[in-house]
Amino acid sequence: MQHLGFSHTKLKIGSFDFTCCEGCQLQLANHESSLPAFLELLDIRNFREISSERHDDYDIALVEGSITRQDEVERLETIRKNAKVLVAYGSCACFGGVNSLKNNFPLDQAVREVYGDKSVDTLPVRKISDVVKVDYSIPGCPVSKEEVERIIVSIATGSIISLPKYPVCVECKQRLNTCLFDLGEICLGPITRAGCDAVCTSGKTPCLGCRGPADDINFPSFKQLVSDLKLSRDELDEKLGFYNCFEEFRHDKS
Amino acid sequence: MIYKIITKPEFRKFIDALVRQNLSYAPKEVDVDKNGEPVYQFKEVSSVSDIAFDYSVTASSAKHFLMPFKEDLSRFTFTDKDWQQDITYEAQPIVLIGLRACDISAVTILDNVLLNGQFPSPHYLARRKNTFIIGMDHLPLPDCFCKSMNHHTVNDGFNLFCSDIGDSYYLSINSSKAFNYLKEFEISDPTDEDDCKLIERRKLIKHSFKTEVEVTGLPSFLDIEFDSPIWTKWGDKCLNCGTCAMVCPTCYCYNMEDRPDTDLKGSARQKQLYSCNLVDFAEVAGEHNFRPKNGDRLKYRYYHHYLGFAENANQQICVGCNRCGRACLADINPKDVINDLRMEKESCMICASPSPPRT
Amino acid sequence: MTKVNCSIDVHHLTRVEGHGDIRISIKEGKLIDATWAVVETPRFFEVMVKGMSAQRVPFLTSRICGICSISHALASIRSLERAMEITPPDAAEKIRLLAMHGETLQSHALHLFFLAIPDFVNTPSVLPLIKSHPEIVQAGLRLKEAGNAISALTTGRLTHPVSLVVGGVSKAPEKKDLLALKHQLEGVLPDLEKTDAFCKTLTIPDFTRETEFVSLYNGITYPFIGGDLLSTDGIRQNENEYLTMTNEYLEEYTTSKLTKLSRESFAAGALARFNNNYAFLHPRAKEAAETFGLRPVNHNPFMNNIAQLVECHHIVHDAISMIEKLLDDPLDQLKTQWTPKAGAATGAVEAPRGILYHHMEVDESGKVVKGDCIIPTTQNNANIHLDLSALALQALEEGKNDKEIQLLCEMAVRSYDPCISCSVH
Amino acid sequence: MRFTIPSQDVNREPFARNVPDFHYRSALMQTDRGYKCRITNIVSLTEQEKLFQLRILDPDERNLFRFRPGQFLMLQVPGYGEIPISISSSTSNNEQIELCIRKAGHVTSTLFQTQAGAHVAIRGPFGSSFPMEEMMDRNIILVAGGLGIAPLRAPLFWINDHRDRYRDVHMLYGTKDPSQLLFTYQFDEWEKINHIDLHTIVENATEEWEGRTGMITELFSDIAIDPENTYAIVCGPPVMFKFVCNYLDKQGIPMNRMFVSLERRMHCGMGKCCRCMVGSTFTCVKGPVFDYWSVMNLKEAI
Ligand SMILES: Cc1cc2nc3c(=O)[nH]c(=O)nc-3n(C[C@H](O)[C@H](O)[C@H](O)COP(=O)(O)OP(=O)(O)OC[C@H]3O[C@@H](n4cnc5c(N)ncnc54)[C@H](O)[C@@H]3O)c2cc1C
Ligand code: SF4
Ligand code: SF4
Ligand code: SF4
Repeated sequence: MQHLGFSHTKLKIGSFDFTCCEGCQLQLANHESSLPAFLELLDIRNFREISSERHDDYDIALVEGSITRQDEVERLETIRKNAKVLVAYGSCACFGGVNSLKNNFPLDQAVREVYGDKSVDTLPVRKISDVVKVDYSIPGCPVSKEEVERIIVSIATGSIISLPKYPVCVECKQRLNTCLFDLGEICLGPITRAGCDAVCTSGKTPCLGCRGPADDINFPSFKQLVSDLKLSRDELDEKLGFYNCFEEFRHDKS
Repeated sequence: MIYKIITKPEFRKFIDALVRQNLSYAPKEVDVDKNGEPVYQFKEVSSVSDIAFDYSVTASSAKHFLMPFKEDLSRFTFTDKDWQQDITYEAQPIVLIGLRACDISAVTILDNVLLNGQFPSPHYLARRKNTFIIGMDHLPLPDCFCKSMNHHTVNDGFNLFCSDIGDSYYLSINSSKAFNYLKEFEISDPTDEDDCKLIERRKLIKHSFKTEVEVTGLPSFLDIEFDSPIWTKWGDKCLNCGTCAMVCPTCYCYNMEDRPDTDLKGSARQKQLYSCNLVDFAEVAGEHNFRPKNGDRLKYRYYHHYLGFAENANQQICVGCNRCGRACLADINPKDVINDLRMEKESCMICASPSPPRT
Repeated sequence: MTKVNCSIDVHHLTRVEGHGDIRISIKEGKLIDATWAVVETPRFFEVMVKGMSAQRVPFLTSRICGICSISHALASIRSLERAMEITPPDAAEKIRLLAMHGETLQSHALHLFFLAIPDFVNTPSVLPLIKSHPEIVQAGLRLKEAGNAISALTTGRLTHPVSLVVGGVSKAPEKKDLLALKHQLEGVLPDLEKTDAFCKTLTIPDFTRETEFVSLYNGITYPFIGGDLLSTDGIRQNENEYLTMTNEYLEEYTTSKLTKLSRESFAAGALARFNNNYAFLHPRAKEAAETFGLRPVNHNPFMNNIAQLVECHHIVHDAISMIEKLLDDPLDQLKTQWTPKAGAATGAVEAPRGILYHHMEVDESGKVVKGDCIIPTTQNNANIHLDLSALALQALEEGKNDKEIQLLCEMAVRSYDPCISCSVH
Repeated sequence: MRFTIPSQDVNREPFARNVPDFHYRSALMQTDRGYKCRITNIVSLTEQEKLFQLRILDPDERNLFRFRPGQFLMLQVPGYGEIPISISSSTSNNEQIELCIRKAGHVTSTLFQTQAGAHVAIRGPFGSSFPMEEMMDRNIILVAGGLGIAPLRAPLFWINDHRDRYRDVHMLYGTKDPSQLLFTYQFDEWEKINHIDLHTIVENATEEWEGRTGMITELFSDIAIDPENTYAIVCGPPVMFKFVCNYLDKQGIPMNRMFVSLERRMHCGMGKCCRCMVGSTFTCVKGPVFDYWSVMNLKEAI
């Protein structure tokens, strides 16, 4: 920000993936029109998916995916040591994501089912912050490129990073969608953090809460809503558990 | 105001000509809800057949045509050691068709808030001046309470208002532009019979209201009931979702944020409509929140709507459309909240004790 | 003098989706070991689907892969709809096909420009190309953007579709947006020409190893969703008989499974589709193939890159004409109401990297009791593996050094555009 | 073509009543455009506070910008945001504006990185002010807690400019630690030149600290108050002014002669964004300066 009398050096960045679908990394390559400008902000030191160059002198590590094997723990710890700032991006990194559904089954049973008698290394799914300290989280499945861009710009300009504190309904209403509860569905929009521009509900698909709970949600009232509308509690639980973002609320069986 | 009569087929021709030539928005059916009822919204239309003239109510109001949910108030362009601020007040002319009397009143209220006083909003003015409004009357829905707010009729704020008198519309023409357009179509002067029909129609509308909200003396109630337990009661239900404010035709609170461009060569100062129900509405640096509880925030929405804020001449800004009540998932609606407040107040009057002490 | 010793160890191959290692060791002219090992962590999707409501399943399975999420969603949807005997409306089928086009176009563009081309011009990534070949990078970005635009409009988002649901499509694209999309697609036609011209300047390694190719086949159109299973060795099967086509097995060195059919290995993907369905390509795509000397049946794995480019031609033209038809459709009936029903069936689709099978069994309440997914890269693994040995030996004979051999091997693996996290789902 | 609505045409229609005249330059600028300023100097006061001296670049705008003690402005830091800040300089100094800013969050942290010579913008002045004329020929007690001294400097400068029109002036100033005392370099000037009776106090004394230790209310024991003839201006955290005003109230100073400055979240400064509502009052328009009686009547003010 030359005009204010200070400037910033390019961000030395590394992007790393653990157990996930790599969809979040893929978002970094989207938004084609602003892509060259976006890459201009960054000095990519390590990004296996798009470049063969690898260096360990990055300031910011973008970490995608959850942790499901011992070698991943070690790799993550090294990354944490090298990086000044560690950003968990994507619901897998921030909450465990869909991978966590595995934790609903006994591990050995899961292995037997898929791999028979072959021995397969695997651990219960953990989110990044269960293993190392996370400086910032960008949730979403996948993350929205706009938000990643905004946050990278914030880091580049030395701004404070914040996510919307309000729920998805705000954005959903701004897109003039018909509320899915009016269509007889259970939608997690009222308790899920906004910032996705209500993509799912705008496609008439209920929100499954990939961005995790908004600030200070009123869960008892939400539960009341579901029961008042005579909607299925099982379905609610299935939705709350989908991305593993509502752990603390899901088991509140009251 | 000039009054004319136009037959319904001729009216359709008129509207068709208008919408084919202008960017126009009118009620359209967008969904069918779980009870089989159609859901309407103001959407872009390109011919008269797109328009649902017999619509009940749109889920969202038309305010965002005048006051977008998100807009850039100004832009900064950074140069080497300096910057430049650019502001444009531009609006594409639009036609809004089918606004109800209360919707038009809401626009007038927004005019008052945003154009009066020391700091009028040029952005709003640019849009407002380029908006051509055609209003239409309707029979109230069971939960409309605009009559209680005295907004079931409207005399101002539109270009043309159409009252349904059977085979024809009774037109109130409030602008020369509208009058000039209509000259190209078959319109006639109202006969005595038409006048009678209009009066009948108005009477019918007036007597069709099923929901009454007693608002006399409400401002002073609200003033006294600031610490009433009912705010906690309703606040406990509120999901802080902001839906009510988004669909409301008069909620206008907002948030400002600077959004630097990805190439860092400029930045937009973005305004986003907000809601006093959202958690960080009154949060300041150091994480201090002036309204930490749901009830505090909910209360403020009611204060703003029914007590009025000093800057807008203490005007009540609710027009009684009940869009907020219909949209609220927690089943919070003005009628119930106000009645509750009134009961609370009246029970206090009976025992002659003051409202509960503030904590 | 020919070289006799060589040892290559590539840990976590770059510019591919997921984690895989290449290990080659040659001693005194003899191949000791050549492996393509997938070291990605397994995720157990087949276990996760158990007990999940059918309507939620496509949202889960699309998360198998960030690049081919639409294929995964549609494979699940197809298998569930067939299992529960749901017939989606016609218009929904069209939108789904268009969605596939979007995904294939964006995936091919991503692979060609970001992952494959850097090897051919000897740069570590696409980033230096932004400066040295801005024209071609821009063309690539526009093609990718067009693919993304199709996905966004037809499924509500670029990655992980939101409006593809069991029973149809939950939200219709607006006509106005369809029209804009059509214009955008017309706008990238010159970019395809540019890419053709550029790719002609690249040297495609001369390497051939005869193998079997498997793809979908319907005998009417270039296949993307459903149909029979066809191999260049002459095997043809019904979709539900997918297991006889794949014959999965496990190896100790890799976390991904492997497959085989008539021979030791087979290949799926753009080249396989091309080899089996050349007749159904758009004329303009055939023309493009001709200029590269690509004719069925081609056995050079590096030509998979060119087959992808040829498919891009086909897709853009086909998408334009599909949109023209959709613009005349009312698009008001997009979803069939359905009630759960017990059953089991397979859904096969042609993902960008080849044939993808989902097989689901549901109970009468619409909950999945068993799931099976066989992914294109799984099917290609054995073939990649065998290609590597042959390629390394050939290169050795040509007197190439370790570095050159390593690059060649990496390029060969990348040609398959392997999608590793997919393969270890 | 006849039915197209060209914008000029619509513009002539008198839909909106009381249409303001936006060609009037000052009105236009105050709503969205800021006056561009150069940061001429930055003085580090403590670790957390800096004094920014700004000069409006355009001479016409500089002339246009006149304010009263107690008013605030909206400070725009392009690319970062806009925040309300009290004007902390003399109303008679038309050449430069001083702002005393504490590092609190996003925008303020950025300001702490800027260098002299950088350009920012201001909109305003906004809000109400201390009724300095009404206080003439009376005693004044200024009470500042912590950063509360920032908005107090404007009235202090005013008093100094018109020192003969005021009787006894006491200034009570308290902070947590001695290191947090701001403007210590001006203490002598205030006391010796302007004859302000300055009393300071800190909550936590250090070894070097020779002054008083305790809560700010303890300073009242040092001064004699003539309730009939005294006005008070109190700025600081809400808990502090509640205590101070209660004390002064007990001393017999009428509530409408005590003034406080309130803080709320603000995004516009013009009574539009509604973020600063207290009860049904806009802090940015009716405030930030309120007399204590009004504050007592504002719901939720303290
Ligand atoms: C009338 C008035 C006068 C003020 N005078 C001064 C002063 O002289 N010196 C000083 O250091 N501070 C003053 N403040 C407080 C100052 O405005 C906040 O410290 C500042 O807004 C924090 O912004 P930030 O971006 O650094 O913090 P963040 O916490 O990052 O704030 C984000 C946004 O929240 C809003 N916000 C946060 N805190 C406040 C707040 N306390 N008041 C209003 N909006 C807020 C702003 O719009 C800001 O852009 C004053 C506040 C008001 C209302
Ligand atoms: S659909 Fe979901 S996000 Fe949208 S308003 Fe309804 S509950 Fe909120
Ligand atoms: S009142 Fe209802 S609509 Fe408004 S924020 Fe609360 S729950 Fe949402
Ligand atoms: S507060 Fe509710 S009833 Fe009143 S105008 Fe707004 S939406 Fe309509």
